[in-house]
Parts: sequence; structure tokens; C-alpha cells
Amino acid sequence: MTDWLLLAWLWPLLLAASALPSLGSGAGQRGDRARAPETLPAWRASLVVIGALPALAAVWLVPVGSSLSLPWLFLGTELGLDEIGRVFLLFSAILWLAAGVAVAQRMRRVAHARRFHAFYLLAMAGNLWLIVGQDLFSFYAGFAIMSVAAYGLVIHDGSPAALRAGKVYLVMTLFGEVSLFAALVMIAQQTGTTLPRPEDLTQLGALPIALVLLGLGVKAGLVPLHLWLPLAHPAAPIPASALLSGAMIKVAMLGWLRFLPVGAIALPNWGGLLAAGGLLTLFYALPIGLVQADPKAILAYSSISKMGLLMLCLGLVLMEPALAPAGVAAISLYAAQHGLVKGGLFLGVGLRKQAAPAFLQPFVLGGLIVLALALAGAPLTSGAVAKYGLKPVLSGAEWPWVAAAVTVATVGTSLLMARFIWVCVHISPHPQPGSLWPGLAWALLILLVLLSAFVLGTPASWFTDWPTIALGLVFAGLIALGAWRNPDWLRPVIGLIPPGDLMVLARPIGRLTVVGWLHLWRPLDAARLRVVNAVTRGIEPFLARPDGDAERGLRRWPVAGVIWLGMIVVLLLALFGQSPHVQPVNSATGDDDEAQISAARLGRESPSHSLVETDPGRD
Amino acid sequence: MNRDLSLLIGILVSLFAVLLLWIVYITLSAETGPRLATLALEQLPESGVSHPVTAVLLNYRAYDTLLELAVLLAALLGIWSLGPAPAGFQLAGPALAVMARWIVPLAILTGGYLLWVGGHAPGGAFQAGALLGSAGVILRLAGHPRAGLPSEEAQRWLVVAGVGVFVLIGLLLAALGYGFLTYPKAGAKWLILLIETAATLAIGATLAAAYVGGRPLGAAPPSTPTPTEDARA
Amino acid sequence: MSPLLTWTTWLPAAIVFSSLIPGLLIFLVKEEDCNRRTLLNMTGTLLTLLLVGVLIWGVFLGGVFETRVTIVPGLDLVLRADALSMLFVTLSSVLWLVTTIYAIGYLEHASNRSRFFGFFSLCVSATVGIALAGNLFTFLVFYEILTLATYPLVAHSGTSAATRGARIYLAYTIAGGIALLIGVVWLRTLTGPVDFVERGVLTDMPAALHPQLIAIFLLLLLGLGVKAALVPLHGWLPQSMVAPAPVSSLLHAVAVVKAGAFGILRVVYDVYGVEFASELGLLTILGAAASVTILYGSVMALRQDGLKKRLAYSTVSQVSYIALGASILGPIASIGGMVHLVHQGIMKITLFFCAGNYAETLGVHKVSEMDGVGRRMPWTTLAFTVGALGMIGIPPIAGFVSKWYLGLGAVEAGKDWVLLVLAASTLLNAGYFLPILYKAWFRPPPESWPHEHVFDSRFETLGALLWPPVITAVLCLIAGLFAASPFSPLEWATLIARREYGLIEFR
Amino acid sequence: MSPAFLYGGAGILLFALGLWSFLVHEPLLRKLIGFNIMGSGVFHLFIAIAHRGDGLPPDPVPHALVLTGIVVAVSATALALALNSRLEAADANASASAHQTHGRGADEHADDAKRRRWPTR
Amino acid sequence: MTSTSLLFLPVAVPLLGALLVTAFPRTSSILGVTAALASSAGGLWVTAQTWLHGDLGSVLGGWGLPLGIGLAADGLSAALLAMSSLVGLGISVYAIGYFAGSERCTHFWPLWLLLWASLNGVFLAADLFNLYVMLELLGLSAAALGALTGSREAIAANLRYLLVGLLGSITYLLAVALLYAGYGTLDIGLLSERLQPSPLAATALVLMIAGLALKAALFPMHFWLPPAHANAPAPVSAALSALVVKTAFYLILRLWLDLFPAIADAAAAFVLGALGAGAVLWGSWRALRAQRLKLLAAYSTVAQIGYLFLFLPLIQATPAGAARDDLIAACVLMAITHGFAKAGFFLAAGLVQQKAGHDRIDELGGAAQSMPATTFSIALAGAALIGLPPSGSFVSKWVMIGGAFTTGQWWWLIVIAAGTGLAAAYIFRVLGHAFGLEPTPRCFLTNARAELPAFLLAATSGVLLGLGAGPLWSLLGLSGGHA
Repeated sequence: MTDWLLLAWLWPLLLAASALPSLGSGAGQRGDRARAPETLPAWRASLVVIGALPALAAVWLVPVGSSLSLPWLFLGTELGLDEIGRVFLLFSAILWLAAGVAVAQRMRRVAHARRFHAFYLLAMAGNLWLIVGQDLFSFYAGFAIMSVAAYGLVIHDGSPAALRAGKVYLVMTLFGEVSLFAALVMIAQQTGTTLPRPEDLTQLGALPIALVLLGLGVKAGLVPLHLWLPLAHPAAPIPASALLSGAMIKVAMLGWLRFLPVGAIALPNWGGLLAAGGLLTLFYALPIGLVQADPKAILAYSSISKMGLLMLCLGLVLMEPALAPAGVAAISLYAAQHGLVKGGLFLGVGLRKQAAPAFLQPFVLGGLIVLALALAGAPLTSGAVAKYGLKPVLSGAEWPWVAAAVTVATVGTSLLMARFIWVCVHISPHPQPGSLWPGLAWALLILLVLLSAFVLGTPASWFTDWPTIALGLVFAGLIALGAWRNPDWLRPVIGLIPPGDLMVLARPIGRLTVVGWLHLWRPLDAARLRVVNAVTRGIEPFLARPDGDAERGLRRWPVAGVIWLGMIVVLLLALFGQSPHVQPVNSATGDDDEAQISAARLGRESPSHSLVETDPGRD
Repeated sequence: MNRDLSLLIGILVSLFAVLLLWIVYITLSAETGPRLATLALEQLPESGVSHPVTAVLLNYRAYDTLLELAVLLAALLGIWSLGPAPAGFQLAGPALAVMARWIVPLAILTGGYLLWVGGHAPGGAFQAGALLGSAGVILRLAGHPRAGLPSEEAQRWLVVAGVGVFVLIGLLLAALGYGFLTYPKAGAKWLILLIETAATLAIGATLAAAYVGGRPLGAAPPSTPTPTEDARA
Repeated sequence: MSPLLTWTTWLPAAIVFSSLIPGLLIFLVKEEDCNRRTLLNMTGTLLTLLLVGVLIWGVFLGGVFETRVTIVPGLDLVLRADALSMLFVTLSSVLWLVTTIYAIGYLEHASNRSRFFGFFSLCVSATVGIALAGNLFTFLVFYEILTLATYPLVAHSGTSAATRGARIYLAYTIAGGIALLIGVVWLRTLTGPVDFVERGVLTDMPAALHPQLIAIFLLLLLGLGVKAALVPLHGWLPQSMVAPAPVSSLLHAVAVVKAGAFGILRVVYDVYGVEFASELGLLTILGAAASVTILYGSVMALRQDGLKKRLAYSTVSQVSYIALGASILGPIASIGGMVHLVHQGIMKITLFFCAGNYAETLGVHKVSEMDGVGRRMPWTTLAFTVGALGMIGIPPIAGFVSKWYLGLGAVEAGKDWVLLVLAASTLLNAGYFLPILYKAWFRPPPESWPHEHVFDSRFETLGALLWPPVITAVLCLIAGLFAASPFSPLEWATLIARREYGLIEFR
Repeated sequence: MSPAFLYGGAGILLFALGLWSFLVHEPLLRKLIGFNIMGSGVFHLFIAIAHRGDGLPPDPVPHALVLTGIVVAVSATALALALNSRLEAADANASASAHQTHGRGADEHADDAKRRRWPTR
Repeated sequence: MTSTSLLFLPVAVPLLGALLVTAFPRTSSILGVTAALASSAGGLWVTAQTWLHGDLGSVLGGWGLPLGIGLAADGLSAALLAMSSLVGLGISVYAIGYFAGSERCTHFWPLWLLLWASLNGVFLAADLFNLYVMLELLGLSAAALGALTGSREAIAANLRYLLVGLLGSITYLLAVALLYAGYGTLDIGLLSERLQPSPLAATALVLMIAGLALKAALFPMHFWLPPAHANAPAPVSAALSALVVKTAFYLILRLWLDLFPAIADAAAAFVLGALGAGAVLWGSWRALRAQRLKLLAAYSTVAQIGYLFLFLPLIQATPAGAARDDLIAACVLMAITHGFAKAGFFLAAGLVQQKAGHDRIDELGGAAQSMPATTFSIALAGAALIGLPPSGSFVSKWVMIGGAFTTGQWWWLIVIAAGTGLAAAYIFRVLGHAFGLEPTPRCFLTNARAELPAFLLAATSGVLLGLGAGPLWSLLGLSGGHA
């Protein structure tokens, strides 16, 4: 049964491969540009839907805790399904399916459709491989493929805003990926295995933990690292942003749960840091979300705040290992719920903008309101159930005031949702044909969200902190009333902060670095050039001058004669230099003892030996 | 510049000369062994000639003489390769013509004698060849364009004869088992004589042709046929 | 066993000759006699591949293959097949087959083809010789022959730029060759004939000689560094990009550049022995040089507009991964270095093939002209994408595997700064590859290509031009996806590392 | 001061003189004369070596060597003279032809002639 | 007839050939080639005998040693004899095509065969005075051959060469006279036994080296070589550079090793080494700056001779034994490889000059590209001149550098490195022109008979001598008698 796990992510990968341009057909050499954007045939468009089915099947068919080891694949992959994995697989598969239907319908006639489908399937494969794969390599491989493919989704319609968002997304994702890579390398080295279980991770050093937090923080939207999120979501097509918000950013939580010693040992400082970060994200995103004009931007900021909440809970769990079992389950449940609701909201916005028959619009609005309430955690909704799950974590944490802070945040969220509904009401739809199937899928999704509240939740959980929700709604009603009476009351506030808030600062910083670099590099370059020119100018005349007959002088006989005689004199000096051994043996005039010595010396074996051995030092 | 260079060369050369003088003084004054003299003189009877120098030249160190003739031939071939001979001198005046008519036969005769006497007294191929060469020079000066030498074809054979005879005899002796240039005791005298005569002719022709200074011209000279060739042929 | 023993002596030599002899024959082929030339080419490549296959099978069975020819007493030419040489010989013979097909397609109507293919085969036999060299003398002989054989290829097109490039290439490599010669002879005078031995030869040299050994290592590094394009000595690589595409792909991505890196591996592992080298502090020198090259190469690549120039600088930085792997003491890092020898080869050759395709089919030479190339030549650009992503180190393509092992080995050896270098290099690679991919896939194509050349073939360009990059791209994927399977480059590198470090136990 | 040394010393002096004039004098004829004097100097040395005291006949081998040396010297001188005459002939008609064509001053011709290349084959 | 008694053949056969060719000028080329074949056969036969039976020696005239002239063929002379035979054969085959149809051919053959005879004579001679006569014959015929082109430069250059040769020989003769005076014999073998260190011996050594250095064109005295070799016809300049200059070096090596081991000391060797180093640097630099191909080749000869002289200090500093044998063998290998390489280079250069009508390097592109075989031979010969593997000079450079390290004379390394670099520069400056945009040549060999000798000579130097250096070692091993 476990090979469904392999099929879960391999199937979309294969489909993505088939979406590649076929060799012989239209992509030939002739007019590849003249044709209008081709509409994908039905069967090819439906690939995106079929892609998610094996994953969904895997959720049911594969028992929890089973694992499939493939030593030959990649660097020894280990596919398995634990509780967290199962929950993540479930809601991700559902989301990929729902969005898939929307893609199949909506993205058939649009330009570069084939390319979008290919990237969609690739992202799906990456996401699923990541969830199903237990070992480090699969996680990192899935993460990388998903991120790169998501880039293709973000910049699909090629507008300048999309391109800019894509660039920011890519740069930040790459930084995230690189730090994740470093972290995983250290984890592998310190734990010794590529299948780290929480107890192996206990003795992790500070650096890997920091890098994991940083790497996945980019994907999760930890505040200073969240800049790409509000830019990417509005720019991406609706189904893509649904998945970005719903499935892809949740991966960070999965990664943390897998690669941090959750529940094994207490990490007071790292846990505290994460919790504080979560808190900051939670409260930072809400006000900016409120002032956004684009509904998708609002949803983006709501995702950021929700992720902040999850980070807070994870931080608390890290600080207090006792909370781990309940906390982990709650976090994954909350993540699943948020994923589905956020996905639904995005798809709803899509339908709101392009739903075909006019009469469907009220149903769409109704659905959106339901989902908004679910997100805010209104009673009788899955949001309440999920929030109920988090209660023990928040209450049991060391920081007593955290529960109060969260309630304030809940108020903020409900305000945000009200703002969202307000904006949706004012969208003027321009219907397009073929929105029947997406509508149906959306309806099913809403039904699922509603049902999940009753299936999973206990009666007590249905009414978790309904008073704060009520307060929020009343407050929202008052503002809505004020805005309804004179529309330009809030005008100065709306659009005060552009979507990519801190990105505004990016341009000046960018310009600054470029100027600084030029100032540094230019003088260096100039100096180098000067040196090179000086050298060439120096050598040039020397080489270029056709050198005259340098040897004419040498050729004159007197000169040659002097040189030759000079050489003879030098050689004579060299030979006569060592006078003792050159003393003539039988010279009448030389003194006798000198003769005896040299004769004695020569007495031994052949002269060449004696000469060299006796005075090797001299040469 | 040249002034001090030649001075410098002078100093160096004189230094060099002093050293050499010292060396020669030492070696000559020291009583060295008899060198090759006694050995050469003892072997004289078997060498086939009585005069020691001719024995050394044509028997003990015959190989050197062979090569020496080759050097002469090389020089001539070098001269021929430079191009045709320059124009000869105009016909000699009466005094020179008479003198030539007397001197040339005389030179040839003494050459022949010198060749013969070489066997037992100072003389031999080189001195005889030199005389024949001088006869050629006189004829050239007297206006004979080819210095009394035959046509180019013949000249080539004449010039080659010296080295040719020597090498052929050597190879023949080697073939017969005596070894290259190792004369049998009995025939040594006649072999040497044969080599000497061929050498004389070759040296004479070579020196004359060398004096002509280039490849001999085709046409024979208009003047009276000189007595020399037929006398010798 | 006797019949088996005899062929173990001539097999390595047969491999070298199987590419040498067809090469020499090709010189004599008349220019317009295309099919005979192609026949000779293909027989050469297939024969070499077959023999290499037999060799691998033989080595796998544990046979020892060695051809020893004594030129002069004390100096002998040794061709031996040990694990490390098998890695490089397999790489070069496989890629030679692919590149020959590509070259035949690429030089369809070019001039001087007999001369080209002759020298091409000479180069490959030199590379095979380098791979199989059993001692430093043989290595040096083939190393210099490689220089001689590559010069005419770089100068092949005959333009003034080509001659200038070739001259610069020659100046560097000849100087390197001289330094290597002096180093090798100096070593030989100290230690006698230097055969490559698994754990290094010099481990037990007396302490007095250590300063000399360090000086020798620097000389050897200087000589090998020229071909391995370490920073100060890399000047020739970008200049020799004027060579035709098959040359720059096989030679400047695989044969020549790898010869330098392979040499460094040989010197560190089989001459000095890695423990002894680290004792002398040589590894830190090598590590520093490699890191500087990695970063400098990538930074320079950012600024190049010419596609092949950019790939050249990328080669400069990527080859130093191998040197970096060698410079870290530890089996895992050396596995990373050695496996990168293969991975970088297949990835870089894919990129150069694609660059060649763009130049040949569309006349696109500059990155700025590459808008919308993905639409016009989807399969080539897809191969280019696989290669580029592999270079950046995106799993599951081969590049990630070697980067992973390098990182792991570095952390194992306690050198965390190497992770920083790897991270910076990855970002820089992304910095100069992703814009190309973006332009290719997401930008609309221009009105008309610089000088488009329509081939009469069903595919986007000539079949012989299209299939090689696709094949090598698939190779990258397979090397990545099935890295852990037996007979993969990674397994083979692990085998080598195990022998180099004497870890006897078999996993 | 045995006669042999006297004679040998004279030979050495002759050799030195010949060498000096060979190196210093520029015109070829003086060089050749210098060379021949050097040659005769060496031959005198050989003869001096051959002397074995006044009673005994002299050593024939050096005599033979001298004979060979003389012939070699003669042939070398002959070739040198022939080369030199060709050289002067070449200069002569080169300056003659230069004179007709350019009509410039006499001495310039000499330089031109020296430098103009003889048409090679 | 035992093999020792046939030692005179390599001299007699070419001599006989020369005479025949002089006598029958019209059929000179056919006769000449047959004579060339015969004499190379003779030379190779002597080498084979030495290879099989070890050193050969015989005395001509049957009068025993002190009196008669000895001929000796040990490993050293056998190796050089083999070189001169093969290179001579190559040059002769080339000369047929080169001189075909011009009346110069009748002058070339006799002088060429005389030169060949004197070459073999020098390698086989064991008698000092005989060597003098051989050197004279060599000098004269070489000068005469050099002047064959008849151009003014050629005649002036060869006159200067002749004078230099005469000066060298007369100095050598003076040394012979002194040695005869001092030790009473002219045979090298006897003399080396009787020789004791004395001012006489030292002076004789200096005189001989000075004379032969002039003939071998050692650095300051090389002024006559470039014009003489550059203006001679191609086969002649090949013979001059490859063979004639080698004989002078052979004699210096022979005297240094066999006759004067007791007297020659490190200081003298260092002087010669220094001059050699100067030759390497100055020759290579002038070759790099030369405008004409043949001038480049001539200066390259000056440089290569410098390399040979570099061996002397190394050999002197190494005590007798295997290391010294290696060095001597490497020196001989370098000489032989240079012989083949330079002959191949000059013959190829001649072809290029014939095709292009001139030999100015900068305008050679077209000609070089249209004759692939010739350019390939220039490349192979160039590789041997630079000392790149697989050429023979690579092996000898390997041993030389090894020797420099063992004897601690590291300063020669700088010279060798600089020399190799400069050599690569000037060789590839020529080869660079072979890759222009001219039309593609139809096939490899354009004119087989002319290109084949050059190609084979270059290939031998470039490849065979490198890989096949073993037999030379065993051949020379015989000579030393050491381990």
C-alpha cells in the first residue's frame, strides 16, 4: 500500500513532464510567434485536476506510521506518513484539487497556458514530495522544486507588478533556500542520520537552529522576512495565490515540526525568540491589512498574521516541551483549517470577480461571508474548533499575558475580515464563461469547512471566546455604518501603506549599494587600467622597433677576435686557477716535493677518479 | 675605436705568445721519449720505400694523405661551383712566350724526376704536382685560357684520378683481406709508385684548374696545341 | 587466469590508441570525403567506449590493469586503471561520443574539418592518457600533449580573435607546463620514480625535506592550476571561448579543465597522501585558492554579456569545487570533490551545447539577445534550464549532490566557512543563471533573430545539434535522481574515497 | 737555448704575428696572408719537435704532417681567394649597373651595392 | 672479415660516390642518391655492429697503433653516425626534388657526398691529426656548399664561415703539435693514458676548445652561423645546422670525456656552461625577433647548441656512475633529436619558401595553410625544439633538470625554463600563421616526395626518439663501461 506515497508526488511530476512542448508539433522552426495564444485541449487542461488525486487517495489508503524506503532514489529517500504529515497531506491535496479545477477552467484560454499548467504540476509535485518525504533530501528537494515552480506561477501574466513581485520572491526564496541548505547539512552532520527524529535533534547546535528558523521563516512570512508575500499574492493568478497562501507557506511549519526538537528538550531562548517573532508578525500584519485596497492583499496580510499565530504557538511549545503532544496536533489542525479557509476565500474572490451568471453572485457573497466568519473563528465554525485546540497551549505557556494578546488579535482579525467582505461587496464583477465547475468545487470546499467544524469539534469548542468575536463584529458594524454614510471618510487611510510595506525602503537602499560599489570599484579598475597601459606603453616600442642588425658589431673581425681571445684567457685562468694539480710532473724547475705529492696522488686508480674525490669542495 | 681594439688584441696575443713560449720551452727542454721516430725508422724496410717521410705519407698514415687529396678536390669543386671561369689573359708578348716554351717542358721534366726520386730521397707526389701546377699557371698567364688543361670532361677525370686510384687500391686491398690501405710487403713499392703518379697528375691538374678560378669554358683555345698534354699522355 | 592476465597489460594502452589511431587517420582523409571521416570518428568513439566498458567490468572483477613501457632506465610510461582514473576515463569517453555527434552536426559546412577532427581525437586520447596515467612522468607527458593538441582547435576558426585567444591560451599552458616539469623532476630527485599509490608516496619523508616538499607542491599547483583555472592563472579560459562550440564544450568544460583538477586530485591523494598534505598545511593553501576562485569566477560571470564568456567564468568557479573538495581533510568532502568532477562535466557540457545551438541556429551570442529563446527552441532551452539549475545546486539535479557532500564534509572537518563559500557561490550562480532563464522563458521573442538559419529538419534545429544537449541533460537528471544507486558516479567516488582514506570496511 | 727551442720559439712568434694580423686587418688578402703565416708558424713548431739531437735523423712523422698541412692550407686559401674574387666581381658589376640607372654620386653606389640583395634563385 | 676491419666503409663509400658523381655530372642525381643510400647503409651497419659487439676499434695500414691511424666506434660515435646516416638520407632524397632541373645539382652532389664522408670520418676518427684533416675537409665542403645560391650575402657569409673555420682548425693544429711534442703520440687512446695534469695539457685543452668552439658557434663566436645558414639552399642549411655544427660539439665532448678527464675541472666547465646559457637566451631571443623563417631556424640552432654546452658543468659535477651515464646519454639524445628536428624544420621551411616565393614569417599564412603536411612537420620539429613530450629533447631536458637538482646547480634551471618559454614563443609565432582564413587544403600530402623526408625526420625527432630513447641508453651504456 505504501507505494501510493511514491505515486502521490511522482504522478504530478510525470504529468508536468508530459505538459512539456511536444517535439515535432507546433514548436517547429516556422512562425512560432504569429499564432494567437493557443487554447489547451480539454484532456491536457484536466491534468492539473487528476494530478492531486493520488495524494488524496494516499491520505486514506496509507496507514499512519508506515514508511517506504527507496535507497536508490536520489540520495536514499525515505517516504512515510506520520500524523502531522497526514494532516498536511490531506488539506494540501484538497486545496490542490480545488484550485486545480479552477485552473482547468479558468486558465485554459489565457496566454502561455501550457507553461502555467507545467509550473502548477511541478509546484504540486514539490509540495507533495516535501510532505511525504521524511528524510532531509526529500524535504529540501521538494522545497526547492516547489519554490522555483511557484516563481513561474507568480509572474504568469507578465505585468510589471508581477515581474517585480516575482523578482523579490525569487531573491528572498533563494536566501531562504541557501540558509535551509546550510541548516540541513549541519543537522545531518550533528545528528549523523538523514532521518532525524526529535530525540536525535536534542543536541543540535545554535547555528543549525538559527538557520532553520531563518530559512523557513522566509517561507512562513516571519515579519522582517515577509516582504515577498504581500507582493506575490496580489500579482499571482487567483488559484496560484490560493495555493501560495493555503499550502505553500504552511510547509514552513511542517519543516519546523520535523527539524526542531519539538517536545524532546526545552529550548527556552529559541522558543522565546520564535514566539516573540510570531507575536510581532501577528500584530504587525493586521493594521497594514486593514488599510489595503486590494482584497487579495488583505487576505495576504491575514495569512501573515495567522502564520504569526502559529509561530507563536510553536515557540510556546518549544519553550514548554510538556505542551508538545497537544500543541503539535493543535498547530497542524489550525494550519489545515486556515489553509482550507484561506484557499476558499481566495477562490471566492476569483469567483466574485469572474463568476459567469449574475444570479450566482449572492451565493458567492454568502459563501465568502461564511468563510470569513470561519477564519475569524466565529462560533459554530471550524475556526472556533481550531482556536479551541490552541487554548491549552496559550494558557499553559509561561507568558501569562499571551492569551489576552491573542484575544485582541482575534478582534483584529474579525475587523480585517469585515474589511475584506466590505471590499468584496464593492468589487464590480465582469463575468467570464466556464465558471460552473470551479463554483461547484468551491461550494464543496465550503461544505467541507462547515462539516469539519461539526465532525472534529466538541460542543464546547463551538463557542470558544465568542464574546471577543461578537465585540469585533459590533465594532466592525459601527465602522461600516460610518463608511456607508459618507464614503470618503476613510479615504486618507486606505492605501496609506502600499502592499509591500518595507519594500518601499528597498529601492533607495538598492541605489545606495550600487553607488557605493561603483565608488569602490571604479578607482580600483582605473588604477588597474593605468598599470596595464603603462606596461604596454613601456614594452611596445621595445617590441615594435624592428631591431637593427644587433650583431653587425659582433660580426666585425676585431671585435670577434677580442671576444675569442678573451674566452681563451678566461678558460686558461679557470684551468690554471687550481695551480697545485696543474704543476707539471716532470718539470725540471718545479720543486721536487710538489712533484712527489702529485705523482703519489696519481699513483692510485685512473686519474679522473682521484682528481674529483680529493677536492670535491672546491668546485 | 679600431685603434684601441687592435692594441687590445696585440696585448692579448702577446700574452698568449709568452705562455706558449713557456710551454714550448718546458716541453722541448724536458727529455721526452723518442716519440714515433725510432718506430717509424725501424719499420722502414717493410714500408716499400726507403725515404722515411714518403713511407709515413704513403704507408703508415696513407689515410691522411687520401683525405688530404680529398680536401684538394673539395676546394676545386667549391671553386667550380661558384660559376664559369673569368676571361683569361691576352696572348703573351714574345719574351713571355719564349720563356713559357722553355720553362713548361722543363717543369714537367723536373716534376717527373721529383716523382721518381721521392721513393728514396725527399720528393714525391706533392712536390711534383706543385711543379706541374706551376707549369699550368705559367701557361694561363701566357694567355692559354684553360692553363694547358684538356676539356672539362677530361679535367673531371684527371682531378678525380688521384683520390680515385688511392681509394680503389685501398678497397681492393681490403677485399683481398689485407685490410684497408694495408700494402702487401712485396707489392708495396709499386703500389705506392702507382698512387704517387696518379696523385701527381691530379694535384697538378687541380692546382692549375684552381688558378683558372671557375668552371672551364667549353671552346678550346685558338692558339697552337701545347706540347704538354701529349708529352705526358 | 593466464589469458585474463595477458590482456590486462595491453588494455589501457589499447584505450589510448583506440582514439589516437583514428585521429591520425582522419588527418589523411580528403576534405570533402565526409562519410569516411564520420565513419572513422564513430569507430574511434565507439571502440573507446567499448574498451572502457570492458575495463570497468575488469576493474569491478578486481583485475589489475597496467601497461608499463620503460623509455629510459628509471623513467617509464605507466598506464594503470585504478578507481580514480576509471571515473575520469568513463566521463571523457562518454562525453566524447556525445560531442563527436554534436561536432559533426555543428561543422556541417565548415572548413578544415579533417584537421579539426584529427586534433579532436588527439585531444581525447591525451585526456584518456591523463586519466590512465600511472605515474607523474606519464601524467606530464600526456598533459603537455593535451596542450599541443588543443592549440589548433582553439585557433581553428582562423579569425584574428581566434589566433589571439589561442596565443594567450598557449602562453599560460606552456608556462604552466614548465613549472610542472620542474616540480615533477625536483620531486623525482628527492624520492625516485613517483608512481601513484592509493595512500600517497611521501608520507614517510624525513622532516628535513619538508620545506622542499612544500615548495614542490606550490610548483605543481602552479602548473596544474593553469589548466584547473585557479584565479590568477585563469586568464586563458574566457579568451579561448572564441573556439567553436564543440571545442569549448568538450575541451574547456571537460577535458582540459578537468585535466588540471584531476591532476590536483592525483597530487593530493596519490602523491602526497591527504593526511601528509594537511600536516604540511598544503590543504589550507589549496582551500584558500579554490575559495577565492569560486567567488571571483562567479562575480566575474555576473558582469559578462557574452553567453560563452559567462559560461567560461562559471567553469572557472565550478572547477574549483573539485579543488575545494580535495582541500578538505575527510572522506565525505573528497567524495563531494570527486563526484563533482563528473557532475560539473555533464552539466557544463549541456550548457555549452545549448550555447552552441543558439549561436548556430539563431546567431544568438549575447545574453541580451536571448529574449524568448525558450519559445523558439524549447527543447534546447529546457536542457539549458536543467543544466543551469543543476549548476545552482537545485535538487534533484546532479549539482546538488556534490554540493551536499562538499558541505557535509566541510562541516565534518569543522570548516564551517566553506558552507559560507558554498552559499555565496550558489547565490552568485543563481544571480547569473536565473536572469538567462527568465529572459529565455518569460520574455517575448524579438521580431527577427540576428541571423536565423532554418535547418531542413523536423525538430527546432538539426537533429545532431539537438540530441546531445538533451542526452546530457537527461544524464544530469539521472546522475542526480539515482545518485545513490550502484554504478552511479557517487558510488564510484565513495569507493575511491574509501580507498584513499584506507577505510577498509565495506558498507 | 737548444736550436729546437729557438726554432720552435720562432714558430710560436710567427703564429702570434699571423694571428694578430688575421684579426686586425680588414682586407681579405691581408687576412689570408696572416692565416698562412700562422700556418707556417705551426709547421715550424712541428719541425722543431721533429729535431732529435744533431746526430740522429729527424722524426719523419711531423714532417709528413707538415706536408699534409701545407696542402690543406693551400686548398683552403685557393677556395677563399675564389670566393673573394666572386665577391669583388659581384660588387663591381653591381656598382656599375647602379651607376647607369640612378646616376648618383660614386660612393653612395658602393653602400647601395653592398646592401642591395642579389636576386636569389 | 671481422666487423672491426670494415670500420672504414662509412668514409670510403661516400668518398667513392663523390668521385663518381664528379666524373659523371649529367647523371649526378641518380648516382648521388645511390651513393647516399650506400653510405647510410654503411653508417647504420657500423652502428648495428657497435650495438651488438660493443666498442669497435681498428688501425689502418696494418702498422699497429702508435704509428698507424686508428679508427674507433664506441656508443657515442655510433649513435651520431646513425643520426648522420638517416638525416643524410633524408636530405639527399629531398635534394633530388629541390635541385631538379637546375644546373646547380651537378655542384651539389659531389660536395654533399664529400661533406658526408668527412662527417663519418670525424665520428670514427681516433687520431688527432686525422681529425684535423677531417675538420678541414668538412669546413671547406660546407663553405662551398653554403655558397651554392651564388647571392652576394651567401658568398660573403660563407667566406666569413671559411675564415672562422680556418682560424679554428689552425688553433686546433697548434694544440695537436703541443700534445705530440709533450706526449709523443697522436692516438686518443694512448694519449689519454699518458696524459698527466700539466700546463701543456691545460693549454692544449684550452686551444682545442677555443678552436672547436669557433666551429660549434658557441655563443659569443656564433656570429657567422645565422647569415651562413639562412642564405644557403634548404638541404644545405639543413645539413649545416643538423650535422656540421654537431661534429664540433661531438669533438669537444669526446675530448672532455676521453682525453682530458684529468685536466678538465669544474671552473672551465662552468665557463662553457655560462656561454651555453648565454647562447640559449640570446639565440632564442634573436629567433623570436627574426623576420625570416630560415634566420629563425639558424638562431634556434645557436640556442640548441647552448643547451648542449649546458650539459658540461652537470656532467663534470657528477661523480662517475649511473647518474653521469644518464647525463651523457641525455646530452647525446638532445644532440640527435636536435639533428633530426632541425633537418626536418629546414627542409619544411625550404618547401614553404619555394611555395611562397619568400620566407618572411609574417606573410607566410597562405603557403603554410595550403601544405598541411609541411606545417605538421614544422609543428612536430618545433615540439622537439621546444622540448615538449613526446619528443626526445623532453626526455633529455627531464634528465638535465634532474642533474641540475642533484648537483645543486639550480641556476641552470632558470636558463632552461626561460629557453623553453622563448622557444615555444618563436615556434608558435610561426605556427600561428597556419590557422588563417585561406581556402581549405584538399588533402594532407600535396607533394609526397618533397614533403615526406621532412615529415619523417620531424616525426622521428618529435615522437620516435622520445618514446624510443631506451635503445640509445643501452647503446651508450656500452661505451661508458660503467654500471
